[in-house]
Amino acid sequence: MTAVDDPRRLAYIAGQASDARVNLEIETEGMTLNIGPQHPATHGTLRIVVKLDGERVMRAEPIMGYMHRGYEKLAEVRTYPQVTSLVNRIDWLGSFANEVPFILAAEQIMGVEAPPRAQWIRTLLFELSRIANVVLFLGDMGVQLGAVTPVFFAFRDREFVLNQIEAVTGGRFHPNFDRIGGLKDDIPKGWTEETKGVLGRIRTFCDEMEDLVTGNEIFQARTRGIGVIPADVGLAYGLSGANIRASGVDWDLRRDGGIGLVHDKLDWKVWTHPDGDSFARYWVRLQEVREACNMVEQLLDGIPSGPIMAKVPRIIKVPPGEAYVETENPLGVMGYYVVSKGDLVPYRVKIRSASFNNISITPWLLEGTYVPDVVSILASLYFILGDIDR
Amino acid sequence: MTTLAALEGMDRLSSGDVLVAQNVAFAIMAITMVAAALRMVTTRNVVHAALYLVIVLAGVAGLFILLGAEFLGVTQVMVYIGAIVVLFLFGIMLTKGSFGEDDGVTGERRLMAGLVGLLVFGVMAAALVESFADAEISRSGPSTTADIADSIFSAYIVPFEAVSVLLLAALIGAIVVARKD
Amino acid sequence: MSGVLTLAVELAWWQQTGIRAVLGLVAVLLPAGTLVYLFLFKMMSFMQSRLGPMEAGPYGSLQLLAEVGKFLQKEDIIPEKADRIVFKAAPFVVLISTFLLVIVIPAGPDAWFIDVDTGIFLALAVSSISVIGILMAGWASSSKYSLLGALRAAGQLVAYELPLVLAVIGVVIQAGTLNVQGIVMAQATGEIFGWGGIGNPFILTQFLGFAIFLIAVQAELTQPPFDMPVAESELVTGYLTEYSGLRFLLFFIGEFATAAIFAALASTLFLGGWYVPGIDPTSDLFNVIGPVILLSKVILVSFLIFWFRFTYPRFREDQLQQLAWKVLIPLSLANIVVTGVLKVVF
Amino acid sequence: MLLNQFLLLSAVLFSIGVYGVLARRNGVLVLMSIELILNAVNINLVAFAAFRATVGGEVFALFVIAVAAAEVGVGLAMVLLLYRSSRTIDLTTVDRLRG
Repeated sequence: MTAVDDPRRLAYIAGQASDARVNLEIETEGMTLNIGPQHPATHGTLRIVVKLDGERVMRAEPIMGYMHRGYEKLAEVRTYPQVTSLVNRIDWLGSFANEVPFILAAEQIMGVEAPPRAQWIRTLLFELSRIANVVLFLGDMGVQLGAVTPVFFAFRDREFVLNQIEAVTGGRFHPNFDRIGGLKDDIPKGWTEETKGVLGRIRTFCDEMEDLVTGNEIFQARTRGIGVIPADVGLAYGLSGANIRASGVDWDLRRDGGIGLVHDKLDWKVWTHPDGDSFARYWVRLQEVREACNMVEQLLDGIPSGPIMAKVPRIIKVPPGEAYVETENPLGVMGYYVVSKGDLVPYRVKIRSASFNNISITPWLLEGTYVPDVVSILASLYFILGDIDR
Repeated sequence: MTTLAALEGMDRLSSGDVLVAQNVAFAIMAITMVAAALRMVTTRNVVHAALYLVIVLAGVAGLFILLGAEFLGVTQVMVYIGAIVVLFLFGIMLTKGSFGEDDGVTGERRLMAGLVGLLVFGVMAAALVESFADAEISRSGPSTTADIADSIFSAYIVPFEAVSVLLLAALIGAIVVARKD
Repeated sequence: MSGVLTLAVELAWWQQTGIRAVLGLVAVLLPAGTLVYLFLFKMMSFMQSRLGPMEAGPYGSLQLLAEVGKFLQKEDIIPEKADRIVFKAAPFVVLISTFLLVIVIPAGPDAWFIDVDTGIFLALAVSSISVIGILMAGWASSSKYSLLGALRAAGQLVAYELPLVLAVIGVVIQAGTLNVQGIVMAQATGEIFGWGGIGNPFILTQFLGFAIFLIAVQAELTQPPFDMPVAESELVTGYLTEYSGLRFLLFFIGEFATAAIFAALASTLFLGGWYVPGIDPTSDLFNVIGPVILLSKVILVSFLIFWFRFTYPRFREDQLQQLAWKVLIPLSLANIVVTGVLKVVF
Repeated sequence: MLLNQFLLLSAVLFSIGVYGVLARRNGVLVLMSIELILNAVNINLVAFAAFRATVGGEVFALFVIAVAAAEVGVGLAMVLLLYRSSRTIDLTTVDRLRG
């Protein structure tokens, strides 16, 4: 990882590169490549401006906001129950998990607590959406590295998880199921057995990925030692989730934070990897899917009976106050800072989404890598555009 | 069987027809080559010049085959078109900034160069017409790869070894010269 | 094929040429179409647990025609800043290389297009013409992705030309000829320790050469794991990025036809070409069944090629060059030395 | 076929190459013109080989091709070096060693 620190050289490169005419740009000395906003590797509209010397990246700058939808502002004119239908769409692959921290924050201000059964089902859906989310990553990483087959396996098996989520919530992508004080509905009959079958499929899928992807020499050559994030740098940039656990930081809010969810009642393990490279991030996520399967199994076996809604008024007015709640979402730490002035609508909502922080390390991380590694590193950081731009 | 023999054999052309066919082929190739060569030395776009060079080189390969030097024609395609021109294009595209257009040919230089070129051609043409007025190429059969191999490894073994050393030296030299530090 | 024709009826020169041109088209398009349908559409789909095209014709067998129709209808877009002539000519340069390649491959003792002394050398030489076309396409598109893709392609094709040629040299030493027909005959009439039951397909003695040849072919075709020039997740589609409609189709045909032809070359050099054991290699029967045998061998070899294509992720540029220069070329040189020594000894 | 057909064509290409070498200032274009000259020579060699029905000329043409490959490799490396040190490949500027 060599950095160009001579400012004159940088200035020259920038000057060469910023010229819009292709004729002047293509020199061995420097060239600007706009990866995105429309590019197959950015799964959306992220734009990364990389300045190249040959195929080596001299500088990389992510430019965000092409998909900014202003959810923080929109939330100020929505009633509390309505906000969940907005925040659903932040990380669209694991949308139920987005609702949880917001609802928990609102419950905290109101001083309400969901009944145990609701908490268990919440945790259950929380982990299922983690599986639905990360399984796609496991396949997609292959596509970014040129292997097309894994992603089809991922889509095939993810479908079953989505079916289970749909069976409970009625929505495949945007369940909008969480309520202040509990959940909208109970789980349907026979759902437990079906879900156990699905878990078997996901476990088989994980084994397949181990064979097809992590065991592959080329995959290892492309990911081992590439995009290494030391633990201190990762923490300094505010990385979270599997990205920081892959750097050896043993930090998981499901174990260390936890209010409102029942992870502490389960027997599970936080996976870390000492290397901090792209391979470690892939590996940690693969283990987390397996661990999530274990958790879902225990949750299915241990659901207590009882009501699924606490006593809350029909029209929810949150008393004045403020709360910040964060949970360990599929992409990393997601937090909501909710300020209430006692209205039907929140006074202010600040969303801390995981991908925004995860992607902000790219200028540091991409410097000195090669163009193909840019793609593999971006893929291994695993961001969702909605989670960056909100 | 070689190309020429194949042409004669499989198409059942009489030898006179073959001669006409050869002359027509020569004319087409010669005109194309001269036109491409002229464009190559006059065009202002370096990439276009390299592409015109490809046409000339392909024509030369065609002439070789016409003259019965089949192995040489194929080598021409492989080395010149497959390697040398690719090297040119590679170099041009890697450093396009200043390689793009060549507009530095001043009028005076062009005039002088043209005169020199014409003079060279005039002298050579006069000498050639004088010396080989009606000499016919009447080769009995095309040369085979085995013939060439035989003479390389017997009569021309010393130049062959010298060329091998030269290639190695050029390889090392090019790396040393082009290295960044 | 003219050999057959001369046996049957006397045809005028222009008639023969016409027939040969048509047969050349068939020889390029038929295997290419077969590969696209069989592997790209069906095998890939089955490996990815889906069905692939099913609507057009039984089991989607007419999907190819539908695709061609689709491409023909599309607008032929030329970028504003492109070098128009070079941009337009590039796909044809690639196709020229493909069509020149197909003519050296024999499909029977008398079924050939040209039967030249330097056969296999000619094939390897003309296969390198496509690099020019790719560089033209990448440069003329005036797009950075295209240019990067073209430069990557050129670097890769030049690097893998070498192991490709060196792998063939082992076969040439063993057969004692550059002539493709001669190589087939050498395998058909060869003997294994005095036993001539199945001839002597060179895959037995030149297994290393076969493996190196297949790897180099994979790289020459820019297929995964060597598809950096068209890497869709990095360079969009490399030098193809700005192409659409007919011109893209030409590149596409060129790619798959070349895949078929390289597979045919591999089966001719290492698997005995149009020959199957049990029939006299000079028999006229081979002029009829030879093309079928060759096609089935082509399908066999391309199954390997496409299997790798659908399974592996792609290398990085420097890893690719390392593989070529540090592994394949030394191995193939060693193969040549060993083959040469054994040839002299036995 | 007349021998002079080939020799005159070769003379034309040679003269065009000479013009190119003299008139061009771009290093790469000069190298290309040199290639043109070498090819003209090759045509000569092969034509005489065919005329005399020997292979000596062809062998020498092969050597010329090999030498040309070496020449282009080193030549382009030098042009790149020139470009890197002086940001131009205009050959008329390469006279700084003078005086």
